[in-house]
Amino acid sequence: MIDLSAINPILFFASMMVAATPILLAGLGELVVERAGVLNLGVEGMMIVGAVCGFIMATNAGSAWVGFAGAAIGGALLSLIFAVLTQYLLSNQVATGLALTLFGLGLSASLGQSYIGIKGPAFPDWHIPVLGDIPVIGPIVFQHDPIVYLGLLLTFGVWVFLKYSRAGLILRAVGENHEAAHALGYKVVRVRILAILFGGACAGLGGAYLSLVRVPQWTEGMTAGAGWIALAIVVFASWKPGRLVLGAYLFGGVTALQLNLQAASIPLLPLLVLIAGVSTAVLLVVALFKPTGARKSPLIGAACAAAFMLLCYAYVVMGWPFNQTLWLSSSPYLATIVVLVVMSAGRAPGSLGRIFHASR
Amino acid sequence: MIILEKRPAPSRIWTFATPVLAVLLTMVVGGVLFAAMGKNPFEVIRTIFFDPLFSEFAWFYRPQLLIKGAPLVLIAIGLSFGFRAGVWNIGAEGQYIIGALCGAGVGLAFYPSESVFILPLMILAGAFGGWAWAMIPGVLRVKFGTNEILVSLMLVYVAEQFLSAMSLGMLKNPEGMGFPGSRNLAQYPSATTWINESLGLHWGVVFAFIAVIFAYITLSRHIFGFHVRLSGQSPRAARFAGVNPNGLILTCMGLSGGLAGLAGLTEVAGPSGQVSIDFNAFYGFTAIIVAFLGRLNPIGILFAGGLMALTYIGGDIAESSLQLPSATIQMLQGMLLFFLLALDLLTHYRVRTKREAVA
Amino acid sequence: DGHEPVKVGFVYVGPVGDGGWTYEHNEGRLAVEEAFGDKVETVFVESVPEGPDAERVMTQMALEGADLIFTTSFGYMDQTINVAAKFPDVKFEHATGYKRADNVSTYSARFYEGRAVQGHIAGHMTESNIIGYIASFPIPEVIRGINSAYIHAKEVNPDVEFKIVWAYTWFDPAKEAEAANVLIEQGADVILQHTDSTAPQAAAQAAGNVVTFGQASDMAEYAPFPRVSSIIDDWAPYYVARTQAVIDGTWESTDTWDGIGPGMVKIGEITDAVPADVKASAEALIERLRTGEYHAFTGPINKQDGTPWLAEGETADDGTLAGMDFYVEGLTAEIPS
Amino acid sequence: MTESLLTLHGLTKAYPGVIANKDVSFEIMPGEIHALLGENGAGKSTLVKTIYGLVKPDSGSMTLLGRPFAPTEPRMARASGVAMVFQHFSLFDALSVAENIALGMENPPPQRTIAAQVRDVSGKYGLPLDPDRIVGDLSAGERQRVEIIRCLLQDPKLLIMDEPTSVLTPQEVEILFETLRKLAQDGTAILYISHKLEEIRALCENATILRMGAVVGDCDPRDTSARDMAEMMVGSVLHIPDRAAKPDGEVLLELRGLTANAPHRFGTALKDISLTVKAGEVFGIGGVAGNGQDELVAALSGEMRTKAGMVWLKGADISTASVNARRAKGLLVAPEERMGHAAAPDMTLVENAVLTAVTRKHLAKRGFVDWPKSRGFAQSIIKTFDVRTPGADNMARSLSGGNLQKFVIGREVMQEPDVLIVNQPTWGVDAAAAAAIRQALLDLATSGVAVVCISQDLDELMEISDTFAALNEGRLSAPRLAKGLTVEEIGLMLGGAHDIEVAHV
Ligand SMILES: Nc1ncnc2c1ncn2[C@@H]1O[C@H](COP(=O)(O)OP(=O)(O)OP(=O)(O)O)[C@@H](O)[C@H]1O
Ligand SMILES: Nc1ncnc2c1ncn2[C@@H]1O[C@H](COP(=O)(O)OP(=O)(O)OP(=O)(O)O)[C@@H](O)[C@H]1O
Ligand SMILES: [Mg+2]
Ligand SMILES: [Mg+2]
Repeated sequence: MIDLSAINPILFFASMMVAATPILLAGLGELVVERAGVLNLGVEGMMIVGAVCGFIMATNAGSAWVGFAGAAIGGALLSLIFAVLTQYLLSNQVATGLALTLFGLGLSASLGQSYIGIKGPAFPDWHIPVLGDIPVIGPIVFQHDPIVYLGLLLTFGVWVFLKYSRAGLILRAVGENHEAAHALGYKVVRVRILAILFGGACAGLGGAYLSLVRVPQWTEGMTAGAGWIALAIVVFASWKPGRLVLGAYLFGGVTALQLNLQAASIPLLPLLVLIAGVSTAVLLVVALFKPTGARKSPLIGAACAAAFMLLCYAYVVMGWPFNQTLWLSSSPYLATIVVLVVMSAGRAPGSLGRIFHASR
Repeated sequence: MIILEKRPAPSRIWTFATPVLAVLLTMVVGGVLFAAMGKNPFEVIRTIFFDPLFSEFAWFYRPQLLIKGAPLVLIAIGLSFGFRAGVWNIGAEGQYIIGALCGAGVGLAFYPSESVFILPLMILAGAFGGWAWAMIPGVLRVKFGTNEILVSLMLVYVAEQFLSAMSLGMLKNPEGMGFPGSRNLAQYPSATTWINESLGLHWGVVFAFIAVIFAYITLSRHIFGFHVRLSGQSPRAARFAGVNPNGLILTCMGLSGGLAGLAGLTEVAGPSGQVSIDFNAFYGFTAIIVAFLGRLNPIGILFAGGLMALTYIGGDIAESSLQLPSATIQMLQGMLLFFLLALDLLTHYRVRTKREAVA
Repeated sequence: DGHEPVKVGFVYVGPVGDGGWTYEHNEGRLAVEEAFGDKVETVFVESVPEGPDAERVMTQMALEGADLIFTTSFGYMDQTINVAAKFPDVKFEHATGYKRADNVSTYSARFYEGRAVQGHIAGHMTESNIIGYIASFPIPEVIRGINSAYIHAKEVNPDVEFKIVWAYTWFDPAKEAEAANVLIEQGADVILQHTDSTAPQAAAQAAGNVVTFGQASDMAEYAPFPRVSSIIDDWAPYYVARTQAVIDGTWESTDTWDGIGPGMVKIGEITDAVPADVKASAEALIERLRTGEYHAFTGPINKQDGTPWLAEGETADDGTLAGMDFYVEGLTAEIPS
Repeated sequence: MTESLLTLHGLTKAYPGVIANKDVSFEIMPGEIHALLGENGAGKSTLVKTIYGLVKPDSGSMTLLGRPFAPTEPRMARASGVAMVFQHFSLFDALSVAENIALGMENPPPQRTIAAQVRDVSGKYGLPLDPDRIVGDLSAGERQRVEIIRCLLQDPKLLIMDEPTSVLTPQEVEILFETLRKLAQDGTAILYISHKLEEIRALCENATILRMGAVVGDCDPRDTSARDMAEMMVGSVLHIPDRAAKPDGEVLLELRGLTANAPHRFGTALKDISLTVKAGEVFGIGGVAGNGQDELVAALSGEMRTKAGMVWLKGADISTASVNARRAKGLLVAPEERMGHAAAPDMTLVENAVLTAVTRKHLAKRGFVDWPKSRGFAQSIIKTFDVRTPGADNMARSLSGGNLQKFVIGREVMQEPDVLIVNQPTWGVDAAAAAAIRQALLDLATSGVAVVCISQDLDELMEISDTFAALNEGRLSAPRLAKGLTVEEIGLMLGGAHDIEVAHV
């Protein structure tokens, strides 16, 4: 009934890793910022400034690496505005972040005016020796450009930093309860500014990945909402680096999948019937293995899935009008919502978004 | 050394002085920027900030300020209730779209019959659409504790897909040669939201002013407004005062969604005229900025909406008459926001310089 | 010679830096400046949303003395008509629309003629017999392009299969890159696109052996391979001619739908990556289209469901083409509705 | 003659509108347990924050072990051997005990070493604590231990404690005092702030008394009566609450087997609580924080709804009635936490008056708040209860804790309740204010109101209650007549309260 053979899983997973990288990088920066207790909604603005700075530096220096360095600096410089406004001038973080996005979009367009239509320097993939030749795993994991690995490495680094380092502990403390951290003598504002700059640099890298690797070209507005997705996956990840990777891959994966389904013209409704059927079965089995008292939620889940299956089936059978493309293109966002509902989001850092002012 | 002292109560004088000062600062810094670009700074500043109000063609621009500002104010008023209560609906853009689709859908369903009931029905449908779309994040938050910021944001993208699908599908103008977009509702007498086009008056403008007055009275005089403010400041105290937190979340979500939907409908059946793939123009997101610029205060929002509209219209004039790139206008707007936000400090804090104490 | 320069306004839907649709219109504007020098003054406003903003910007241009205003997006149609009614002395030119008035002309390009050439080359070049197509929105313009490309690919290669991805955007580099990658992964070795960024070119280049065509602009930076040719909107001759008409006082409301012949659609250089015989046959096709000897939609052609559309030797009429909402026989996917 | 550990010379610190410390000088000897006494807002916290480097004095100086001492940040103070337990907890809920402790140390060893040290020190001083637990899950007493152990691990020369006992059980207080005495014997000086004068008398050997920022005297608490000390603090003669009426009215409030699940993960479930309170009776409920007090108050106020038939007011079942419906019927509540629960800090006193009084005082007509009338009500509270504030339009946050508490209690009392529930009515409130509040409660009972007073201050309960019961792990002991109860009997009723680690989670 459903022919999935046109989709090559190896290539699919490989492209998922690439699609996830820009939002992973930007999300990682925002994760650190939010763990320090600051909500910077200006990710989109910092990404696009990173994209243009990276492109300008790379074309002038003829090296993509220089471009990435420039992007990190550009993103960090823009985030400095946010840092000064929110940390010294105590402005509202939500509004300042939104203003930063607006400003960043304008700034990037101004900076990039004479770089439109130019091709950037090449940035070849690494074919990692030995590992890259492993069947299946090799092409999926070990044949990418260096930034894919940089993103993963950075995530690992942030995880270690937050979990094991003293500075990471202080950062978490500042985000959790800035008054207590201040009472213990930690420099709340300084820690936050550093975190914001790191966030800006990461967002810049994410943007440059678009303009130097993914697209690669400079065009106005080219981030097209990636910054907002990065913000979403931070909450999705419950502020944990490990789950951030999961979130980025999930989003990248669903995006790639919907295009794959479209290209292979696989009908969506029968596929949904199939998925809902499988979920019903899985949930029923789960319920069977749970103690009697804990069966309620899997059973409710199974009932919902079964109802959904019937609904889709009725749709197929009755041949009612159904806009396949609409639902496919919405699927990454709907999937995010569903996952958010199913996995209860963790606890936000205690001081997130609150203004800190110490009187002495 | 500069130190900040929190004022016992926000300063009244600075509340009014900071926006003026921020605009002046933006003019100065923007002027420097324009001079650096080789433009005459005085001319540019005059074009952006004064021409829409006082130039030879002000008779045309002044009504345009209403048209441009009304949806911003209407949406921002709704959002301000939620933002005050700690309910973060940042998906007004999606509610705006769905409201417009529902309202336009009702109107188009009656085409071409004429009746005085069509417009009221459309208005109801528009508000209902926005309300319903906002209820999704609201109910998910209440039932499952799902983060409403994210869900409402994700639903913007879904709404945009719906908009594409509708303007290419169900709502497509059958006489439109296959092009996307609906019939023109502004030209359908029973459905148009225009009241007087040359005065810039349509139902959205009327609703915006009603919303401002309604919000002002509610927030300052009514117990509901008191509960909204209380919930944002101290959720526990609000519970103690008898506020049902879930009810409040749903009410605020619904109110902001409903007003956004209303804004969408009045826009689509008036100034915009038709449902088209991207008629939404970011009003929902810009309104968030307007809400904060207005300090979540109804009167403040009215002025903030007007100021934003002014920079948009003045910006377009500067673009066409002085050939300023639109990116520069965007930067100028960003700068204005930065200054407004930064100077707000003076409202809440007293700035003092203090000699370093002898240790 | 004393009298004021003619003022020409342009309303753009995107930024002039989009590298595609708006960029090409702006090239046309620059050509007008070039051609007339001091005799004209051009003004433009970019990124104008379709809706009340567009109407305001047009009015403002008219108020400030524009003599001729080009409104360069389909979505400006009703606004153009409204403003034109208020300024009977100002001439308006609306791109891709169908509503006209005494002072409103419409103009558009027969892009599908270029698509025919692309399909021809693509059908020859594909080895996997899978051609990927990145489509933007399911509107007649795009559907026409798909049909035209498919007919001419099939003509030279009966085994050819089209895989179509709807991106629902004119311009989103990241999404276009993804779509291109997906098509390549599913076996396409030729990618046609009806979206404006060069991301698909880059994806093809990275993949190594995939053929692409420039769209909306030449995308020459990816020549000679993967970009083996391109279709370019060239608005310059039209804009110059219409400005000249205003200067001469000979401007009249018209409906222009020009193709390769008058030069509104240009085929970018076919590179040496295309075998000489294919290049030759493609150039012959261009020549036949240019002279009007051949119409890109010439029967026999059936609709997708098998019902006949054009009989042997019959050519499509402009009305059907303008509102085309069906696939031709052989295409397997469905048009989203 | 030993050299003094810390000497303060003429410390002065002014805040806008108040001089928090005025020319304060005194000295602390090594191994001395030194009390710092004063009313709310007398400047005690400001003074100790100066010593800890958090507040920079406008003038004056300090010497530590004969050398000038001017810490500009807590880090410097810690390096010099000063440690501090804050009045308001300075802990991080989401972090573990060990992480919290590491944050309070200058050069912390690796987490594993800290964990070992914590076990070590907690064993030595009898303060059991698991280093791996998340602080958010701990009870108030356990959190206090985290703060103390954090200080002890640094081997401080001077340990500052700002109101450390307000959340501890008598047993825990006893353990804490043992610990402090041991520390003092080892030569650590302790600067101790508390409003509980009996504790000061039991622990301290020296006391400095502040009034309006200035030192007004010192004494040896061991041979000065609590009453004398209180009068030195206040500067006037203290009034002791007196009690006139005897409860013999009808039953106004009744709980019948009140049972409820914990409202959140860190809460306590209520188990089968039954009691009756008559008109004119003061029913005292003792027990350690975290044993269900908050939940009991929530179940009474209506913030937490219970099954039908559990809460009865004047013979009617109100278990499912809303907060305001209960108020309308005459059941009023003053919860423990003033800032953010009983009152909204960023709202004016007028608005805070409306917060609970809108129903009973008819402050709104058809939903529209009558602000002039509300202002009048707020002003009458301020006047009647002697709330020290420039005016009713000031923000609640600008009041000191004691004054805000007077306002909150006054707000409920002046609504003429039939039943009033108060939780910790005098927590952190100075002696004079506390006496005034207790008197108000007694007057209310005299006028025929049923009063339920939940408190951790047993002295307070003994002073005002007619009936006493203890709350332990969500269960209420059988009520006893308060008169004649001995400390041992109360200890038994509190039953196992010292073992609060297992008491909830
Ligand atoms: N950060 C500050 N800004 C302004 N005024 C302050 C500040 N901190 C304290 N004050 C003022 O200084 C005075 C002394 O406050 P402090 O906190 O030292 O009192 P306290 O003796 O600790 O009171 P309590 O017994 O209630 O804890 C108060 O009147 C208060 O208004
Ligand atoms: N940051 C601040 N700005 C202005 N005033 C402050 C500040 N911090 C504290 N105060 C003032 O200090 C006084 C005492 O503060 P503190 O926190 O010590 O309260 P308190 O009286 O001790 O009550 P509690 O015992 O409940 O803590 C209050 O009057 C308060 O207004
Ligand atoms: Mg205090
Ligand atoms: Mg204090």
